[in-house]
Amino acid sequence: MKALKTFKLGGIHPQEYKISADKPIEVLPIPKTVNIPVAQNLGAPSKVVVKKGEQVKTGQLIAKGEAFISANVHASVSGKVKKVDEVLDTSGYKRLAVTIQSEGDEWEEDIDTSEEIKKEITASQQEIIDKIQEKGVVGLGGATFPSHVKLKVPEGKTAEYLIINGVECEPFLTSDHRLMVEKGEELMVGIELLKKGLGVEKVLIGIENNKPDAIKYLSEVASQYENIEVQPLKVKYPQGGEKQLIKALLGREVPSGKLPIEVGCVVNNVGTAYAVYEAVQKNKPLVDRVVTVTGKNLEKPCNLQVRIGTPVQDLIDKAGGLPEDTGKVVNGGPMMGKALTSLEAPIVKGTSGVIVFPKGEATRVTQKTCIRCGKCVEACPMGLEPFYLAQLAEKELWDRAEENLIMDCIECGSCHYTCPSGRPLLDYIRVGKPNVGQMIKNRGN
Amino acid sequence: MEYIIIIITAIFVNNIVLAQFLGICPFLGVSGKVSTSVGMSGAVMFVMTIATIVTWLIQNYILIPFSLEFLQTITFILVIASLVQMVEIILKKVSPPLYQALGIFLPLMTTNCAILGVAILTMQNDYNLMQGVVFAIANAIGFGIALLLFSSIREHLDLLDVPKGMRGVPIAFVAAGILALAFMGFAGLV
Amino acid sequence: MNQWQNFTKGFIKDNPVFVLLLGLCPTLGVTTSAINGLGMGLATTFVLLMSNTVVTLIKNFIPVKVRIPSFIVIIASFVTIVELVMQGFLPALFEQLGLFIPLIVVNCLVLGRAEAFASKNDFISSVLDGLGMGLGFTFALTLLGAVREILGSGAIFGWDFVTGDGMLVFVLAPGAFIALGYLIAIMNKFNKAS
Amino acid sequence: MDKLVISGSPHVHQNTSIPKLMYMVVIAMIPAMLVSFYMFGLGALRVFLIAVLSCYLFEYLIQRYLIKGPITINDGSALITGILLAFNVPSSIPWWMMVVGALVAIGMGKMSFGGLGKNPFNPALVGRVFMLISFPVEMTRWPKPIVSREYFSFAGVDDKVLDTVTGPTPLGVLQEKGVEGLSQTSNYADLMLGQMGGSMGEISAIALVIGGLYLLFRRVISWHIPVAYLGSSFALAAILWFANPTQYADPFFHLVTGGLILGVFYMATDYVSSPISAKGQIIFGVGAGVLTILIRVFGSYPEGVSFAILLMNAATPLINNRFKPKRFGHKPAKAA
Amino acid sequence: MSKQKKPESTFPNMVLALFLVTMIAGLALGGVYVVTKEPIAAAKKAKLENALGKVLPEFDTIKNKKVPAYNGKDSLVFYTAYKSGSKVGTAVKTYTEKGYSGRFEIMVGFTPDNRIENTAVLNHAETPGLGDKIDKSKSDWSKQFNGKNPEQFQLKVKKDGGDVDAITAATISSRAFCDATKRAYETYEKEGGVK
Ligand SMILES: Cc1cc2nc3c(=O)[nH]c(=O)nc-3n(C[C@H](O)[C@H](O)[C@H](O)COP(=O)(O)O)c2cc1C
Ligand SMILES: Cc1cc2nc3c(=O)[nH]c(=O)nc-3n(C[C@H](O)[C@H](O)[C@H](O)COP(=O)(O)O)c2cc1C
Ligand SMILES: Cc1cc2nc3c(=O)[nH]c(=O)nc-3n(C[C@H](O)[C@H](O)[C@H](O)COP(=O)(O)O)c2cc1C
Ligand SMILES: Cc1cc2nc3c(=O)[nH]c(=O)nc-3n(C[C@H](O)[C@H](O)[C@H](O)CO)c2cc1C
Ligand code: SF4
Ligand code: SF4
Ligand code: SF4
Ligand code: SF4
Ligand code: FES
Repeated sequence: MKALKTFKLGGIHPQEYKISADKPIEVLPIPKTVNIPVAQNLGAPSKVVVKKGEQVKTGQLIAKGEAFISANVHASVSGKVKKVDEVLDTSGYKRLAVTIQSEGDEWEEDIDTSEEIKKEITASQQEIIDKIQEKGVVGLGGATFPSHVKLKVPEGKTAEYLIINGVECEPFLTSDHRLMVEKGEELMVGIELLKKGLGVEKVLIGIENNKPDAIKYLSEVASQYENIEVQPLKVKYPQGGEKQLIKALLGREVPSGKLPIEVGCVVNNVGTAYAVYEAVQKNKPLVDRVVTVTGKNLEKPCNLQVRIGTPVQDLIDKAGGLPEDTGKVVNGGPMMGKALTSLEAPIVKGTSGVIVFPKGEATRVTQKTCIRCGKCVEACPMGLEPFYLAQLAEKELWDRAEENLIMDCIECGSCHYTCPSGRPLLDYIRVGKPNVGQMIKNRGN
Repeated sequence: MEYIIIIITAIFVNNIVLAQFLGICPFLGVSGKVSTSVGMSGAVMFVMTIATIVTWLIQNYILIPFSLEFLQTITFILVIASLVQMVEIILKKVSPPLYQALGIFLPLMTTNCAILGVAILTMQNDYNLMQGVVFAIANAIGFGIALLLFSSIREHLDLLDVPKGMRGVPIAFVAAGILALAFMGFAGLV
Repeated sequence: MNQWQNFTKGFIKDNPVFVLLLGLCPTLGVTTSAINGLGMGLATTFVLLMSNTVVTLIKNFIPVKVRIPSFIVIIASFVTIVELVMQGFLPALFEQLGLFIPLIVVNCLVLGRAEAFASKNDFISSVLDGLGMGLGFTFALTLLGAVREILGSGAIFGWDFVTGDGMLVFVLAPGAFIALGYLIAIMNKFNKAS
Repeated sequence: MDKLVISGSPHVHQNTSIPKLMYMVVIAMIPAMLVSFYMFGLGALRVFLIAVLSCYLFEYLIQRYLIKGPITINDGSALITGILLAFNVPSSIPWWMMVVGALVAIGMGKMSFGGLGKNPFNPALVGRVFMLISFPVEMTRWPKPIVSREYFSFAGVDDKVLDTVTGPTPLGVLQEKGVEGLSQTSNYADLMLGQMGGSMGEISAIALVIGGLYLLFRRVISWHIPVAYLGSSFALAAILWFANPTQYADPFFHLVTGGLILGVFYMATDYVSSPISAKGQIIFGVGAGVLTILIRVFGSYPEGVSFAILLMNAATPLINNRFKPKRFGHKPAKAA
Repeated sequence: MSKQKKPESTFPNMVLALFLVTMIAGLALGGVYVVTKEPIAAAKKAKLENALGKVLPEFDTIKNKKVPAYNGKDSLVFYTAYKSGSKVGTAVKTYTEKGYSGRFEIMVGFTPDNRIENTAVLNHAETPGLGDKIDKSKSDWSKQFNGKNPEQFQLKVKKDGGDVDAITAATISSRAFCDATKRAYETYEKEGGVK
């Protein structure tokens, strides 16, 4: 057998625990209330356009993205706006959100809610981009970057490849996997739309080899299209990181501090492609997404289609309730996700999973002294020296941290994962990055 | 061959700092940072070579012919002190970049016993002028190597939490001692 | 500062070796035994005392710009005197101390005291400072020499109190660094406590 | 429900720890340890016990009374230092010298810098070289394997017997008598199995290689330093040998004698005192290999491994500054 | 503090001050030099005579000459000793480059019947506790040379097939000592011994 492609530098292979991989996507019933934060995307928060007491329909615009990098937000249920106020978000910060008391499920008229797959593409390139913007589509791979911005290739650059990220390299998570297996046809249409929007010819879909059913099925579907190729990849974290994915698929290296377009690529998550399909073909805004609810001791791990704004508690109830010995609940994957402070926090556009950890695995081991074993360096996919960056951050030597490329860190956590001394390297680096960023900014002025 | 022996002896076997104990103060004083230690080594090489040439000429054409060897110490130190002044003035005019690099280290040379020490050792060893020059350069290289190794060790130690009692000078000396231990491996290399 | 302090500060509080870190080359170079340390210390003390004395006497007759050259000439003269006298009357010790006698002239301790103290203070203070610093230097060298001799040769001032050898490292170069490192650590602790 | 635990990502952790790594190194050293017990008998056991116990004791005392920090003697690193120190001395070493060596290794080599992870130099080697230079007579008197073992007991042995049961190491013979001297004394099978004079842990190349392969296989160490070290010393020895086989010993001889294999797998690879990046480790290995052979062939010490590794330890911070890992998204030229 | 006016740093002032300082220093030094000249010469002579006295039988007059060494680059100094006009022995100041710490010099005294009367180390930098045992003040090792005729007594350590017992763990110094002695003897032989 030919060796599978993957990226060369660094990387780790944590235990996979894809326990919900064969659970079909179920639709979670509409919650009683939703809290929809208005700043769900990377970039500027959007401006709220509804008032307390107003009656809204599902899919109605409730916050408008006005800045260049920002995105529209839509009501995910129909009902009455109970308040426009700050609520605790998934990471425990207060954020402005629109709370809606749901009543029935009445959709905006122009939204096509049928199951029928609409393959024919009628929209022009500009119309596709406009639709994506209008319907609030953002990247569902985690960074929630507004997708319409990505489609506008900057002057002087050309996009050569559209890369669809079906890697799902984080342990536990299976939402992208299920989407690929169940919605292959729609996905392809979404990809075609993105292709047209970007004006590129070639598409590569990267999928890790631990999802053979998805690889097989998507290859079949893709064969009906031109220039869409499914590329199986060796399992290795963080292959889903766009820089690593491009390296794995094409051998190209995105230069430090630059975007993928520098090497002629645009990367989109499979969830994003699906959302694009819905936005353009069905006129449906991004009001729901697939979320994996999982954990070793959870009674019924599952993949759920969830309205944005649904409290995490609802999802966990659906999965059989919180086990006795729960120690930690994480929003996102175990490598990059954030620990939840409260189960009342709402699901947002960027939530790909909710993972429940038992007590024994919730607390970190006490950190010991660094023995300079170099395992973190070996693991770092960016070729950094995490132990050294952590030391520099600890001693607040920001200029040396910058020289040693602290800003290149993609916060994948591989370093912390491997460290035999249990050093929270990424924590130190996270403290360092804003300081270094500030220093660079001050220098600019 | 004879020159190679002089070079290897001066750099490794009888390293000026680690075995002969000359130039310890700059060794300790400027070894906190790698960048300054490079500048210092450059300045030492420059002054040491010139000083050896000039003192050699004085020794062999003035002091010995007139039987004034007992004035060696006083003439050498005056020569070195004025030489340093002159080098400073000339460098400033002729090569500003070099002056920029070495400038702040030059005044320290007057009280650097490595310079005077090498000049005196050259006379004690009865070297001819060429041997003296090679000897001076080799010693400067030996100084540079020791300083470079040592400053990078110290820079490394600065990031770690050395116990309070040992922090700073004491641990620097212990590290220098271990470095000197390691250099003993070169014994008998020539 | 009273005169008593001018004299005593050099022993512990401002010890030239342990605290000010001056004159390190001879400190490391000659202290293979206590007697060598003592000899070197006394030679340096003589130069220090005499140069401080002369400098404080003539300080008012020397223009500022030629201060340093004049000091160097004065110091070098006393060093040469020490050299000549030792060569004539203590040839064995002179051979042991070797290169480090002429090097007293560049000992930053000597020039440093002339420049920083004697050229600014009155006669009595300068003399006491020179003597105190010199004796502090002597104390440090003798102590280091004694430690190295005890550990390295199992002897003190030439008197063998154990048969056989000690840990040879301490009479060699690495031992000088190591012993001084730990002595400074101990002195630091001592200074902080008092 | 209790409060949820909050912590930054990642939320999963590989199942390793410092003691686990350290004990794997200890396991890797067991074959060589058994060989030394077989060859040198009770005398060897005596030295091992003294070395290990003193290392533990000094580490404990210093942490407890001088540093006054947490006590971490159970992390296994003092055990490694103790074993390696014992590996590096002859089994006839007087007990108090071994104690001094342990004090120097742990006290000066390690704890003075702050303990595990802080020391720029390999503690066991600091102790060993200190002993070699302080006690040159006792450190270069090598009991003959098997022949000597009945003479050694826990009490040590008296000087009269010593002279009859000690002999030179193959490298010592090389130093004294040159290549002809060797041909009478050694055959390769003996050298590989440990039938030669030497320090306790260095004699059996085979036992050491078995442990080394185990470490590589368990990924405790990476291949860079061992391969670069072995390769460069072999290459340099081979060049000299081709140039003049009557003056210089053949390269295989250099590989299997002295402490080369011991140094290559167990001491040059010490994480704390060796470079981090792959490139840096290769430079380190090549430097150590070249220095080892230079010292053996041209220096006055018959063996150069300890010095070579210590010298490269000294260069390690510099190497770490110069040779960074391959950076993602930077041109290779710039990374150097 | 001292409000006294210092001389301005004008050029004449500076030159004058420096000149005066140097003058006085020079005079003082000259004085000390004159005073110590005698003792220094005496000390040097005493050292040489001391060494000669150790390696030669009693004598009253010394004549010295330089002789090129039979090998090596330097020449050796021969001190021929006379008592009441007749030769009683020759001391050879010889050297070796092979010491553990490089070069050292020794003096070897020969009696007219070509035996080694005695040896003395003039200077060395061998390791204390090891190589310094070549010096009589540290050990009796070098006494084994006394009274030996190098014709019968091979000046090599036993390891190298000679007759000299090496110092334990200091073979290198022992070898070097033999090297220096041999150089003295061979040169002495070439010169025709005590003619
Ligand atoms: C400040 C900023 C500006 C960006 N601008 C663009 C852009 O102009 N075009 C584009 O295709 N992607 C752009 N991106 C998106 C990135 O390519 C990337 O997809 C996004 O940061 C999420 O990546 P991640 O999930 O790997 O972190 C931008 C991202 C950031 C943070
Ligand atoms: C360490 C790391 C791992 C990632 N893993 C994945 C992944 O497995 N799947 C994915 O779609 N995006 C992943 N991302 C996000 C991608 O880098 C990239 O932002 C995304 O694919 C862009 O698509 P989107 O804008 O449609 O979200 C990861 C990012 C990082 C930094
Ligand atoms: C620090 C140190 C200093 C040494 N000094 C000398 C010395 O001055 N003279 C000498 O012959 N050997 C000296 N040696 C020993 C030599 O390295 C070598 O082991 C010895 O000469 C071999 O001779 P052997 O066969 O008598 O043991 C010294 C060794 C060490 C470790
Ligand atoms: C692969 C490996 C090799 C080691 N080698 C040594 C060694 O040569 N000497 C030593 O004292 N400790 C060694 N240790 C133990 C420990 O890392 C060492 O004591 C540290 O230098 C103490 O800070 C080793 C540990 C590991 C994991
Ligand atoms: S890391 Fe990012 S890409 Fe990989 S599975 Fe998690 S969310 Fe998906
Ligand atoms: S978190 Fe940053 S430093 Fe750590 S491995 Fe990932 S990229 Fe490297
Ligand atoms: S993995 Fe941990 S112990 Fe090893 S070098 Fe990195 S930070 Fe240090
Ligand atoms: S001159 Fe004095 S202070 Fe300067 S290096 Fe030499 S001894 Fe040290
Ligand atoms: S992904 Fe946010 S800083 Fe890199």
